[in-house]
Amino acid sequence: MNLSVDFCGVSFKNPITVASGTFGSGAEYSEFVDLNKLGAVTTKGVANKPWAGNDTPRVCETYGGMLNAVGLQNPGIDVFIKRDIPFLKQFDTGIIVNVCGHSEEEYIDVVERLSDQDVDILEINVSCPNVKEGGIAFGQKPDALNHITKEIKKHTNKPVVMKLSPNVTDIVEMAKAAEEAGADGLSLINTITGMKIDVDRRNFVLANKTGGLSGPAIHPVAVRMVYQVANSVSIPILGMGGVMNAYDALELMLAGATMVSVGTANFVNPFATVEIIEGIKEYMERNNIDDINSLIGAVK
Amino acid sequence: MNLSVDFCGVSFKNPITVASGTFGSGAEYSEFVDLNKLGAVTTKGVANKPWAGNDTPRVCETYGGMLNAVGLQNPGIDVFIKRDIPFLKQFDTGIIVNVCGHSEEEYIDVVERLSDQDVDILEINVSCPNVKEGGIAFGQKPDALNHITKEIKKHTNKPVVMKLSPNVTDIVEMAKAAEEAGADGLSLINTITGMKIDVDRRNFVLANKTGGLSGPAIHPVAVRMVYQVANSVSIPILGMGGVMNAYDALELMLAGATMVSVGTANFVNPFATVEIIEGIKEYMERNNIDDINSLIGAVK
Amino acid sequence: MSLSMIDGKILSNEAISSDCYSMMISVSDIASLAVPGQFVNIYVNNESKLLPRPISICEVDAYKGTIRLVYRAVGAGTKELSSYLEGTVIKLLGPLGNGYELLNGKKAMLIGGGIGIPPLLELAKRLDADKSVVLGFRDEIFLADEFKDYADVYIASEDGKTGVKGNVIDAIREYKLDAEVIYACGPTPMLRAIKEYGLSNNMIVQLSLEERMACGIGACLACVCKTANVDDHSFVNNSRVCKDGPVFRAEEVVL
Amino acid sequence: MSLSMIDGKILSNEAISSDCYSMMISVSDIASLAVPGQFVNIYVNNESKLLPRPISICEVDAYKGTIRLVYRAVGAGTKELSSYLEGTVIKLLGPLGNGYELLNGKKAMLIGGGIGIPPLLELAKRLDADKSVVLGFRDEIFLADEFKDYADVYIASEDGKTGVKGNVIDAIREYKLDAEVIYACGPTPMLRAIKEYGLSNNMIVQLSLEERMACGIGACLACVCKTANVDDHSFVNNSRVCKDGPVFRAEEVVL
Repeated sequence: MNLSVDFCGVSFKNPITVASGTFGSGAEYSEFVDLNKLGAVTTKGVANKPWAGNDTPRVCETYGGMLNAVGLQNPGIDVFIKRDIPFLKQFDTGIIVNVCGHSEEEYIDVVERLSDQDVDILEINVSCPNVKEGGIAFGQKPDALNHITKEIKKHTNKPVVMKLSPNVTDIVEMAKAAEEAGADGLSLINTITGMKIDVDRRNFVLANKTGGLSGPAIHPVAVRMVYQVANSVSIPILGMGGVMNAYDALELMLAGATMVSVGTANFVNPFATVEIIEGIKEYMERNNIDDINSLIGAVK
Repeated sequence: MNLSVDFCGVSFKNPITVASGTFGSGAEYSEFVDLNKLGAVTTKGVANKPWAGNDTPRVCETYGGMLNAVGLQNPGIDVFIKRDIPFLKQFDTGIIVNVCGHSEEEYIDVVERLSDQDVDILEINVSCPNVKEGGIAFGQKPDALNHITKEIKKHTNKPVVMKLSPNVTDIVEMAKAAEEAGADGLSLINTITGMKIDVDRRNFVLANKTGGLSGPAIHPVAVRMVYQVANSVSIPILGMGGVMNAYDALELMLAGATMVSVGTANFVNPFATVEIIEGIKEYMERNNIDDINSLIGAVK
Repeated sequence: MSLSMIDGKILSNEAISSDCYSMMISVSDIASLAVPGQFVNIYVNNESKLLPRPISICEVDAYKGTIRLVYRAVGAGTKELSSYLEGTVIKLLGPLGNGYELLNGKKAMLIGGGIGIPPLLELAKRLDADKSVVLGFRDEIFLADEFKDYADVYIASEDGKTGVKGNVIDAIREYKLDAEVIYACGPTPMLRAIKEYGLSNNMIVQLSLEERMACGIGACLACVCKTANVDDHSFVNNSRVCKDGPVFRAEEVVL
Repeated sequence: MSLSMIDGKILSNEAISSDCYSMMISVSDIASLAVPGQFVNIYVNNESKLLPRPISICEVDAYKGTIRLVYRAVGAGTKELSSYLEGTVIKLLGPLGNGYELLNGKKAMLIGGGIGIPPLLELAKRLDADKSVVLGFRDEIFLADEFKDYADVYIASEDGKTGVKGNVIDAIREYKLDAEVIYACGPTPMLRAIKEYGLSNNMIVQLSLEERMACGIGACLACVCKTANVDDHSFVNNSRVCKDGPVFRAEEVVL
């Protein structure tokens, strides 16, 4: 049985990785999960300098989901290169580095620093809803997305995956804008902007007022957007959004994703990633499927 | 204790109505619910002629939600005027008529027919994601929304509420476009477009492939959009999206909604509407709130 | 305001085949009203699953206040249902829909396919007529023995291990069965064949349809079927399976 | 890969005040490791609620393999928890976080406010030092009697019905209490006051903080607190309450 997939010209032992920000750089989860079993670890967004993130509370629970407004707290690229990449290189797993920035210059700074590092793919976060300046500004306008993608491509030889926001009228228009600019792949969906109000205290639950909605609640939106994008562009997709189990992951692959990220599920069950990989194997055995690649985009 | 609210110049005994399409014209639910207790009944979308709707399956369940692609099956305005309005006039409740159409002419045809009818408000559905032509085309572009709103306003003296789609990049831009055109109020959010794939059968679950996601899964998105819109326009809001209980309804009111629609919850519990009204009363008693109007938009 | 959502207590819930379960529920308000061919909405105790499960009623004991459901544990909701132990309390709404019209005295054939078989059991008990029962299975047989107290039972199986190899129409022809009225429930291809067979033989044919539902009470227009004539709800040749059915005369519906 | 998610069986779960509950759980893998000030993640049996509930450990019996949690049923998750009957099985992860550093032999004051009181009970049992316990309540008193076996107990209540009217600092002053080390847990305003009081009196002050968490293991960066110095995870003066805490030295954190 073949579980390995090619994504942006890189081979991964299986299609399962984690959603940026839910798994740190893998150190904490390595107490639960054998990282060698994952197709790749996608790391927490890293900027050119340390970011302190938002005030607390940064998270809350919603029905079948959660809101987060962590605001991309991260130690910056220096620590990341010195500490997190060496940590991950101890394991036989792919490395997808999520990159964030406030401005074009900041993104370019990070991707340049990563160009000579032994990492597989850069996932560019232009869709975080929790950062005031930059970020999302690039992810909701096709022109801006096209421009930043082109600039980033000029400054790195690593495969570049643009992470798209679902908070748009037309996800296909965004996907095409990134493809035209030379993106090697797309990852979608980032979180959907939401809000929770504490009715008893009559106040916002999150310090940031709004946060990004994730979890199984949004999975049908992810399936729809992956399907629409997969049928409109020819670059591969890293699908994500509310994947809790193997069937959820398979839905995204059947809709057109080459790889799948597991995010909020890590909080619900620290073993979610490895259980999902096992579940996919069982499904393939039960259905006599030899090669997982035959499932990618199989539902038209 | 005062539960009555003024919405678009009409007084309603309480802020609770139902989401169009989840309650028919009230006849079926009248076996469970005393319609006299509702602030208003919002009726299933009605067009100028009967619509057959989409093929089946039209619905499926998702985690904490459901997808529907009914496609606005309705008997047309003639039957509606002859059968459904007289049925509802037996009860002491408001009547909000949801209007759908494929084209400007069809919308105008319906609103003109309703102008001399004894109904309170027209809610214009320009955001149904399940109808191929018309409908959503008006609900995702500010110019188109502005135009159709102006045209509809020219042809009726009834208060006009434009029902907004959440499937947009900037809900505030849409709200302002409707306000500028003379809309008396806004209702939001309609469903979020989603998709479900049957992994075992490797096919779409819905005949229409995509459907509209509703239920508590999307409630945080509704709260966010109601809050953003309430703080950007001066016309009142009928809030909806995943309201399952009194606290969910109160969240939308605290975010800025004057009235609240209960939708998917009717399927989960046919008595949801009256239980929500009772829950709101209990909350007001517990918190010594005399007038529900003091809660509208109270969280800034 | 005559209907209400009722708590039912599960008295037993056991597998009767590799994926079919038989559940006995104590719920007298439903047992006192239910007729063959009606269904109940079951609200499972799992907050991720919002919609009720419409499940046909297999047997009714109005005196004991119980109903019996025989269901296939195939989706997440019914699998959840199959895990419930004796004593578990579930919410129900019902009885819902229109059952079979019992044409007593007219020679009857009850035809069931797969998980469409259960509602015919209560019908077999109540129908006062000369009757035969034809049951179609893919492979594994279930519930068939329970019909033997009320009628002769003829079986078709796709794998041919039990009864006639083939479908219910093959069995009808093999055993040269005849009737004035057909009462049927099963998958759409079977119902389509029965409709054609029955109408071409001038029989009265009653078919119980299945469709994905949301409200279960006729409001949401999810579970429509195509009809030969304009329906009297939306006037668009769409009847509501939950409210106008699930049992229809064959000539009324387009399959 | 040393940690795992474990099933725990609820041995008892009873109200000890109008909204506080005491739950005894049989879960030997956690009981054998837990130290005072640590917490467990509890995964409730309700599919609409995804995130674990972090709850501090009130008592540990490594020999019996049990832990005791005392929690306030205030949100939907903890209300759900309060409904669980004896015998219910729940999933747990733990023990998590860093507990108090037990400075045996140094005169100690254990200061708890409201639902911050429970973790001090195991500490009171294990700490080998001359110690006093100061507990602050809004109105209703709970758990206070259970400390009396281990130390003198001083109470402050906002309504003044029990002990000193006011807060824990008022009680400390009223009773002229003194110590070399403060071990505290409670609401942030109380911790802020204790920090100021303790540091200005040259005491060693250990504070247990609370913040909304998601993962509970230090990965998601949801539950940070501001720190005086650059933290060694993100280098931005933010420590992770779940992983670096919940117990911090007072001088380390900005409250």
